[in-house]
Amino acid sequence: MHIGYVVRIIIGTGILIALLGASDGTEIATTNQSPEANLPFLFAAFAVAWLGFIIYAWYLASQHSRLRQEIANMQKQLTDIQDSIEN
Amino acid sequence: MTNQFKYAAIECDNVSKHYISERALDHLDINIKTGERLLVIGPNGSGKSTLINVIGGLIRPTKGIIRIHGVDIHKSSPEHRKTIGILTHRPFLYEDFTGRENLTFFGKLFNVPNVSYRIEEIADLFTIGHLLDRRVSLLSHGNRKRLGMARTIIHDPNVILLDEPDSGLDAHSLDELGQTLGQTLQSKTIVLTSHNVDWALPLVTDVLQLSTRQEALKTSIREYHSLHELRKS
Amino acid sequence: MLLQNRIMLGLILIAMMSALYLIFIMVPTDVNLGVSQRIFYIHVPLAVLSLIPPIIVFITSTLYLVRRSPQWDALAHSSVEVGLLFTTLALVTGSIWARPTWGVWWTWDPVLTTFLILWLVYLGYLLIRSYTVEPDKRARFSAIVGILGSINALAVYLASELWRTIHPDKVIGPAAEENALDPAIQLGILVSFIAILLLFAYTIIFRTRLHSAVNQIGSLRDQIDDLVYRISNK
Amino acid sequence: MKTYLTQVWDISYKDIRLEMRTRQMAVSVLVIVIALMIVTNLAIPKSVDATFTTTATVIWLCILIASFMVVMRNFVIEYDQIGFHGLIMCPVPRDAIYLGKVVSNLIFLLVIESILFPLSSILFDVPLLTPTVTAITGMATIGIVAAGTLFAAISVNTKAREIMLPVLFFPAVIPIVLAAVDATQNALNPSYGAKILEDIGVLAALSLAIIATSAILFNFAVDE
Repeated sequence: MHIGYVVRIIIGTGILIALLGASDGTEIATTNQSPEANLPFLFAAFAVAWLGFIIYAWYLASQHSRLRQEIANMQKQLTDIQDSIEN
Repeated sequence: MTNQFKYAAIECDNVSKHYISERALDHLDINIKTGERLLVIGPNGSGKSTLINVIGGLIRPTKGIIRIHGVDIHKSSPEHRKTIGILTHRPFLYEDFTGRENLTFFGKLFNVPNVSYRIEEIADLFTIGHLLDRRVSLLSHGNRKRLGMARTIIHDPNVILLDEPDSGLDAHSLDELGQTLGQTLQSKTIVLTSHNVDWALPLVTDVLQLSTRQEALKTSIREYHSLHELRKS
Repeated sequence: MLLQNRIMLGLILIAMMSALYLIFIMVPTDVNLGVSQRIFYIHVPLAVLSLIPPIIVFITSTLYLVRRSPQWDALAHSSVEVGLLFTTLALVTGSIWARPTWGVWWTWDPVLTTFLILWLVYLGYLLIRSYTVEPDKRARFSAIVGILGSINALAVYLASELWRTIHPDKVIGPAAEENALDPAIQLGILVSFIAILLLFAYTIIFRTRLHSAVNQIGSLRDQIDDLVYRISNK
Repeated sequence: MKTYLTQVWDISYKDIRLEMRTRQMAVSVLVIVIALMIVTNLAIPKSVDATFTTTATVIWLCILIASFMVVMRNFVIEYDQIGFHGLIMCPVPRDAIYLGKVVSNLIFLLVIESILFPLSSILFDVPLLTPTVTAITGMATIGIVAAGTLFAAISVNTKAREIMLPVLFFPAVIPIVLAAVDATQNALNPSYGAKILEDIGVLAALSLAIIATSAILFNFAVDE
């Protein structure tokens, strides 16, 4: 992975943790409270997981298309040179 | 010792070394017989230094095998390194040590019997006796080179690889080095690179011309001269 | 290749959707922990799968050092990258689970410590790759870091086992006792595990494909160089 | 076997002589470590019941930092002084080079520790100069140095050598540092008794495992 992405991931994780830390005032449901009280946590967990997958998939896809583009360019270059040899 | 005569001293089998953006060596096949002295010439970037480093085992080739006396150097035991002496543009000396300390250290690791005697002997050869007890960091470039040369042959190797041993040497030291290569190391297999072709040609038996575009061309010294005449006329 | 891709993606989609259905609609809410217990359905598969990359890395790195063939290096690198993603997500989801349950975001429990170290080791692995220029050295160095890193993860776990653990017992993992859980919960965990396992396998395979694309570019460049070389010789 | 050990010793003796000649490393590392010790000592609030824990933690933190600097210097010197490729060219097995480096690093660190321990035993008012603490220190230092030497050989070859070493080295020595802090703490505690021998055994086993693995992997690290 390009180092820039690693840095971005670390910064992103940091921001996330900071945001979660900042929201520390959230009421925490104890056994006696209503079962829905911890809904924000459930939402946060799933949001983080899906975001992680999507960002990584997006990164892979963009790399893939970049590489495919490069391969296509080089193949074109190669056939051009071959043509120029034959002529 | 039998290996020494049964096999070529140095054998490069389809050796390529590609750096990330350039090819230093490309499908190089050469055989260097025992006792042969090969001068490697070519423009900058043609892979002269790379060839020396690859044969010496300091750089692993991208493809191909190098055999010294029939043994693949990247698979041989460390003992096999005793047959090789290598001098690159850096002398491989510890700068905070004196010349004598450096030579003693390397001599010990090469298992040279009677190291202190051998050091005196070599110092005489290169007339560096007066420099032996100075720190390497205080020596001039040329003197470091001479000391590096002494380090290269301290263990009396059969195959000697020299990358521009003449650079930075004055006329007198050049003569001295020429004499050493020509007489003292007469029976050794030597590969050397040099930009100073006039100085180096009389010392060698064969010439390898490397070039960035063309295939490497190995010729005996006589063939080289006749080719040279041909090109001139 | 394209068809396989689509089948794989379709499978992942189906598994994901059924996992979501099970997690949010079918599975009963935990009496003690409330809805936050549902985090487990995503946290546990992530955490369990984070433990697979170290094993792959150890094996492939060793194979690389012995055989020196780049495909092992590619596989090791891919699994470290995916491993980093999974470990990060496991740590974050675990932390979000811990806050309502234990009242803290983080605790120095052996399992958590191991995951954090594993995360650091993965980062170190990726850093050494990006800081080493020559491809051969890069592969060798990262293989060494990979081998030691995966041994280290095990050692960290054993070392921190010396202190008492507060991580819940693995009742929800594959080693669960049979009657410990509601069948709906078991089904939920199983389906979401399969969904995330498919995702895991697919990302690793896709990542190694990027490596082979890079290799293809290399060999195309070689071919072009060869042709140019031939032209200039004429 | 005898020649192998001689080779190992020749290499470490060379490092020691180089250091004796310049004395660059030992002095600077010592200054940094003592400063670090003073800072941490002042920063941590004193409470009677936690003295042993604090002392053990501060000492091992200092040793960790010192070992990081020592192993780095020892390889940077090789590359700056341009001797290392000469060393690789010698008919010496790679693991002998590795062990030679480990021995010289170990000697440097033991010298630093022999100043650090009496000093901290005065500053912290804790009896550190006992045979058990010495044994613990020796065993753990071997393991830390063994891992550090391998990682230094790798990171010295990368673009950002000073950054790469701690990134690789610190996570790798966590198990042994944890074990060392724990054992030191126990050794200071008189009621812990003879169980301390078990701790020393664990440390010795860890160090042995690290040194064996690293010696094998070093062959690949310097294979040009």
